[in-house]
Amino acid sequence: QDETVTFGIVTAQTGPLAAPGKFQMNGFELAVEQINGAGGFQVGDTTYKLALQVYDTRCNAAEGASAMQRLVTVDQVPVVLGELCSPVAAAEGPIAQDFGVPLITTVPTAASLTEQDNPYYFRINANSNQLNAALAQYIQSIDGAPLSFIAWNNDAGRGGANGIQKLLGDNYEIGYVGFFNVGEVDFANHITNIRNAGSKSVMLLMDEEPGALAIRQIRDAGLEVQLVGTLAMGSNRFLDRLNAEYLGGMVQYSAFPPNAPIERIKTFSDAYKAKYGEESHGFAAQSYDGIFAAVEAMKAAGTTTDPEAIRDALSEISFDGVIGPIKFDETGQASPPVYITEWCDDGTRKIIAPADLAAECGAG
Amino acid sequence: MTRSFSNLAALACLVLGALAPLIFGGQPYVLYVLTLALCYTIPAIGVNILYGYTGLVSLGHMGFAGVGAYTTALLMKDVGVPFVPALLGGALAAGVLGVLVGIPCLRLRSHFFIVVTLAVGMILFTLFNNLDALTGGAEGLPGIPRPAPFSIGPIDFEFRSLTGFYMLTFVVTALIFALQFVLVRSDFGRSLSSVRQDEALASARGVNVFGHKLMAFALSTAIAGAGGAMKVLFLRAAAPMSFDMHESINLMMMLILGGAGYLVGPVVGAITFIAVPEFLRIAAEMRFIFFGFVLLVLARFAPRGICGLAESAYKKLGRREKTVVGYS
Amino acid sequence: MSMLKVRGLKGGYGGRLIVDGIDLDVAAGEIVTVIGQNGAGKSTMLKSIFNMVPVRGGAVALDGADIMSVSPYRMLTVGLAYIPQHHSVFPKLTIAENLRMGGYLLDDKALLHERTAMVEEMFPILKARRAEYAASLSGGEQRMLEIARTLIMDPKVVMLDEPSIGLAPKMVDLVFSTARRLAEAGKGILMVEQNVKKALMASDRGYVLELGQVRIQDEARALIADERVSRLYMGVRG
Amino acid sequence: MSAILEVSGIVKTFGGIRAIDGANFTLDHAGIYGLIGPNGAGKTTMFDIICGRQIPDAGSVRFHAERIDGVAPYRLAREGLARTFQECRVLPEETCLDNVLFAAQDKHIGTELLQAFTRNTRRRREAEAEARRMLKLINLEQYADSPAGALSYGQRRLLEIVSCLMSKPRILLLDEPASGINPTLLNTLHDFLKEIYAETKIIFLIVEHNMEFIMSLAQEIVVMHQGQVLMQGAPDAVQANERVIDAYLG
Amino acid sequence: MTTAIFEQFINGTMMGSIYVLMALGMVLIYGVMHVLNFAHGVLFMVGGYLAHLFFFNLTGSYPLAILGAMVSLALIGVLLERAVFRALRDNLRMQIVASLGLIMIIQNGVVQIWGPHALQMRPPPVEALVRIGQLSFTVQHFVIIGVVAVSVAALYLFLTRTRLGTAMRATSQHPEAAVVVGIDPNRVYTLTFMIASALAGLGGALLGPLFLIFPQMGDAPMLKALSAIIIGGMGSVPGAIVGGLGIGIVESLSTLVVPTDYRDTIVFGVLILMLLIRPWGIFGVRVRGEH
Ligand SMILES: Nc1ncnc2c1ncn2[C@@H]1O[C@H](COP(=O)(O)OP(=O)(O)OP(=O)(O)O)[C@@H](O)[C@H]1O
Ligand SMILES: Nc1ncnc2c1ncn2[C@@H]1O[C@H](COP(=O)(O)OP(=O)(O)OP(=O)(O)O)[C@@H](O)[C@H]1O
Ligand SMILES: CC(C)C[C@H](N)C(=O)O
Ligand SMILES: [Mg+2]
Ligand SMILES: [Mg+2]
Repeated sequence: QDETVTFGIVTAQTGPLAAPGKFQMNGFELAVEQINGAGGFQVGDTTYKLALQVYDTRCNAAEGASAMQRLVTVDQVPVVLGELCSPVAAAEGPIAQDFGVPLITTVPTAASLTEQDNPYYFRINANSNQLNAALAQYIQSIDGAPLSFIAWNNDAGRGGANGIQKLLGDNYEIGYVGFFNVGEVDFANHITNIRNAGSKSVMLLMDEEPGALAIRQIRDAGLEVQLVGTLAMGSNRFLDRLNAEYLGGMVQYSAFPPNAPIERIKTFSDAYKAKYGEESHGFAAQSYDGIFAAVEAMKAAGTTTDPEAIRDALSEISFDGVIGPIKFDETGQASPPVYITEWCDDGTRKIIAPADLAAECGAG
Repeated sequence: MTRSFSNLAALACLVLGALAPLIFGGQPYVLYVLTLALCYTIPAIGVNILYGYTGLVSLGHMGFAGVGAYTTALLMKDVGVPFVPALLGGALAAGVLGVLVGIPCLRLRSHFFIVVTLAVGMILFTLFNNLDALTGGAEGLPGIPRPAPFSIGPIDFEFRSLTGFYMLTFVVTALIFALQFVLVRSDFGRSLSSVRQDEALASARGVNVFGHKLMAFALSTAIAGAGGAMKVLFLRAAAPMSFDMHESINLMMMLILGGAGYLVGPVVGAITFIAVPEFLRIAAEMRFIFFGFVLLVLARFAPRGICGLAESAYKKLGRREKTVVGYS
Repeated sequence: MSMLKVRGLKGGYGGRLIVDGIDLDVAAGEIVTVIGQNGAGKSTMLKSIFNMVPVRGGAVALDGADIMSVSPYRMLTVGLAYIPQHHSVFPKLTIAENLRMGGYLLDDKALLHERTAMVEEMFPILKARRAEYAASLSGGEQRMLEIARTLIMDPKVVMLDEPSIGLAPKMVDLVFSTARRLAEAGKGILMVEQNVKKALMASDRGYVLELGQVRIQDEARALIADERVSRLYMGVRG
Repeated sequence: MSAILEVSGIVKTFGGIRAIDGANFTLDHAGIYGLIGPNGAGKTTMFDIICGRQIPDAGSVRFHAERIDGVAPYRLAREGLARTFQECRVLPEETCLDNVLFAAQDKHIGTELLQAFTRNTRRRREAEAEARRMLKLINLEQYADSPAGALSYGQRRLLEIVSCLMSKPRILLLDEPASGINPTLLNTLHDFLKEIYAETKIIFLIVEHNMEFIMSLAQEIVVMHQGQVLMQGAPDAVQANERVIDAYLG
Repeated sequence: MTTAIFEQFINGTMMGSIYVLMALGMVLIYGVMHVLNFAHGVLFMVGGYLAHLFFFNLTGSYPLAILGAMVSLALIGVLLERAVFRALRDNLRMQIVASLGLIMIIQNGVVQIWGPHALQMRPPPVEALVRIGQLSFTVQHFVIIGVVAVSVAALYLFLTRTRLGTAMRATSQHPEAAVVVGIDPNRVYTLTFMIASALAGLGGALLGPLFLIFPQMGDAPMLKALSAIIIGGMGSVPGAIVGGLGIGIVESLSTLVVPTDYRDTIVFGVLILMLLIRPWGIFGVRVRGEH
């Protein structure tokens, strides 16, 4: 007779971030399905099935905190995963600490989240410092100055644009920096400014939906610039929104190139595609790995109910997730690789960084 | 509004509020939701003074709450100011901004004033979001400390635990509620009320309409500032999204739903508005659809808010016929 | 023959009966005035006849046909017109547009033109200022416009609620003489007035309303002569 | 001694309309004054200007030799200038008693706030007794605790007048107090105003279309026509004046 | 710089046209019924989704899709007026509550039906480009400006030249008098909601393809339209037109000189300034009795 362990999930099911929330949930659900499909997981002598208790946070700090509170006190889950928005994670972290329940976030990027001396806070995805470092390094390797930005006026966009500028240093010529609110879709004014600034390259720090629109508007306006995008822009879904001629030559960072010739990525991508009928997504992969991190920690701790022990185990674990090797440092931050991929003219992608994982068209 | 009803309701809220930790001691989640509701009750009281009594609509009040919130948070986090002066500082900052906005804008006709408050709210949100160096920008401001513990004689007070912080929020709310009580029952309150009912008449009777509006606006923004401060101290993180236009509109809704112009309207409204969606969490993606229907039903059947509904029930119960209104 | 026939009319707002069983008749060609203390229910009575109060009962017939269940906005089609106590012109429509709205229910364009022409002839000022906003008219002229507007539908009975309120003495005379002209044209006129003496002098018959019920009804001349009526309702000291 | 109220050369236009076109008149001594004139003559606008609700385009208003045109209404009210409105205004949600009490209260924000924290129940009770006495004078005492919005039209007018009196004005402007009021009740009002005048000798300026009422009440009448003052004089003289008859009385 | 100004002027006019459509609907509803319909933005959004549905699943023709969206929205408008707003006619407070309730229901309902991801549709006018010098615009830009201009003209003629339109204005000015002359106010209210909703639907069907169709697509236009009707003088149709266009153009041009993350600050700052200078709105007239 099997026991069931319930993980708490905080995510956006409604509101403006419901779309990325969906990817996150897909990752969680795929992991649960696979684990349960394989008969569950073994801790000590007992086999456990996995269940999720999901609460909506709408990217609202108060809602996130309420959901967190409810998970740790009413549902009494041993571990909580998820979240999309950094400020919400910032409100959830202290509750995790108060009640001694580990919180593993899988999407928020604000670097400050793992700088709060909160031993119960873990982050599986790369934070903005890590992402920015990889991007800055790439940008310095090409002849892209002056560089312009179009970025979401939220945690991810502002964090990226400001961070990369800082890393590039004062000597690097920046053309124009434009922010837009989530939900805005008219980039005409940014494009005008980019043209005026004579930019050679443009960084797009946003999700796939505005991203596709921005690229189309940039190309329709006849701007010949090197485009640099985010992980949301290296997918077939993205290609569907545009067509190959718009994308050729564009590069983007990626936490997870779905077609990389790496076994674990292939397996994940295939499973994802089989279940959801579309190409997998970085948020899904990060979230998928989050579940496995929690499960691994439970196995190592030998308990599914003692959050304290699970936390200790989490800080020690080390395993290969689909996004890369998972190991948390003393602040609770993992260091998955950050990839740079480039669109080929035929609508496939190649991996150009990190150098040791580089691969040809069709691999990104 | 009958006084006996209002007084009774106020008393009931006070007693229930004070006893909540005993009643819900074993249910931290309930206590949590109550604390959050109190954090919204405070700015809702501010809006009640402004809208319920003076008749001015503000769609940017959470912006002022945000000013109080960030001021208090930064004072405590970066400067190390203790709780009480920091809270007062937050309220003061919001109130001063209220005066600065009010002086040019309160002379505008009422619906223009609405859009000005909307605009000010948007502008404040933009500042919270964009002034990365000061407010932490869009990534939010994590790590806001809770008030330091202290002891009076043998009794220790601490605010890290849920119960401790609940009691603190309760005391702050009760004080502000008392302020509301004293103000609206005074000559000042009567003057505000006259401004709402008929500005021309009020000024013909000697009410400095602008002055009274300004005073009401300043008080109300200062109170909102205190509420915002309590909210971020409770969440221990500040985020621009916590003070955006949607939150401002929600605040207005809370009051209307609870009953604008009733002493306990803000309390009832905030609790309803916070608790119902929490209760609906079980409905997952459908919860705001359900909540929307709840709002439609309330709008239809509680035209003067929940307090209005309760008041008519109370009157029916009492059946105390007052002077018969009619012809001679 | 009675043109407007009201029997046992009751009306009020949310549970309170203000009008409590009124019988009243208006014949073609006569002016009937209703008087009473403030708050006696006179306005409410007119609104009840016009089906504009939430609670009502009794019977109302116009020219023999039962109109109890006719919606207020259909009343004009059956021939009953009503001019409320407060000004009711459309302030930011031109005078011509106001008249056009008076004929809102008229689909026959030719007839509309004919009636508009007739009304404009009756009130020359309306023709002279037809392109101006109604708000630019003086109080008395607005009353004229209100009356003119209802005439486009050629009603059988016109009800006026305190037509003289706020009008200069000259204007009051004008309004009452207009009422007389309408009566002479065969319409029944039902007025409510606080300008009691002048109104009764311009009327054929009168009713005294008290607490929502008819107390006295008589020839207008007889009412003026009645010592009690003059003391209680006309302010004659004695 | 200077005049109590002196209106000189007032001009007020709205868009193209010259509502007041150089009106002059003076109220020299205490008394009950009438202000009459055809619809649209500018009477209400004149009231609005005297009370500070409208600012004249030209001209001046002096009250005891002090210029008051353009001064905010609430300041004038505190100086003892009270008025009623043509469309009759009361606070509909307050009880009649509160309406009267409200008129009497000191409305300086500072005083009000001080009062909020230091309630003086004795003074409040005194004011209440006075208010009830006033309500009784106009037969409204049984409505003291009903909301003013539930009163009939005439009663509301009476309440408005009493409220004004309660604020102990030095001059009271009444805009058509008799309109829509039953003649019998009007007699009560007539006597009441006379009584108050005899008692307090405050100045009344009354706009009225009811000739019987105003002619028997007022000692002096000002006639306005097309924004100007046509004449000023005793009631008899006014009623006999041909131009007045022509423009107004008919 | 002049080309940039020209480019932004065209963009601003295009967005302004959309605001005008929204503002006209809101001003009609406000003017006639005194309802501030915050739910107008979600009707706009539904217009986008329905256009998508009609385009891909039913007709395959963009003009027909627009028409379909407008007609469906007109019906939805009728339904909303009858089922929700009619009972709240004199209760401004509860109208606000109800419209927020509607926003929650419709916005989340759309996510339930179509999912949270933004939809895209690319009818021919969005694909085709017009080149002016070194600038290029989609044909849709001009389609939007043109369609809005025609709709505004049609609406204006309807309001001033027809019996029903005059009745609408009459009812807005004096509802009681409207009844007295024989206008059925319920019919006018239903008609008003119908027209306003259809205009919102038209807006969504026009803008959706140019950009994206997603649950929050109506939020910003609603807010801008609200501001437009307020600066236009609340209840004035010409005011709504000038206000909407003005906001669109100011917002676009402002981005040439200030950082875009302060764009709303500029727009709303200009708004506040304007109100301080002309406290009665652009077209509002000061009327006695208002304060
Ligand atoms: N809309 C309403 N709701 C509730 N009560 C009302 C309403 N309108 C009038 N009343 C009440 O009904 C009674 C009669 O009012 P009505 O207006 O019919 O009086 P009236 O005879 O026309 O008086 P007046 O001469 O002052 O116009 C009054 O006591 C009034 O308070
Ligand atoms: N705010 C305003 N806007 C436009 N016109 C106005 C305004 N106020 C008054 N008027 C106009 O000014 C003129 C004088 O109006 P006022 O109300 O003073 O007349 P009145 O003598 O009080 O008339 P009544 O006896 O009918 O009350 C009228 O033509 C009126 O239409
Ligand atoms: C797409 C968004 C959910 C990104 C998220 N705000 C982050 O912090 O990375
Ligand atoms: Mg009446
Ligand atoms: Mg007047």
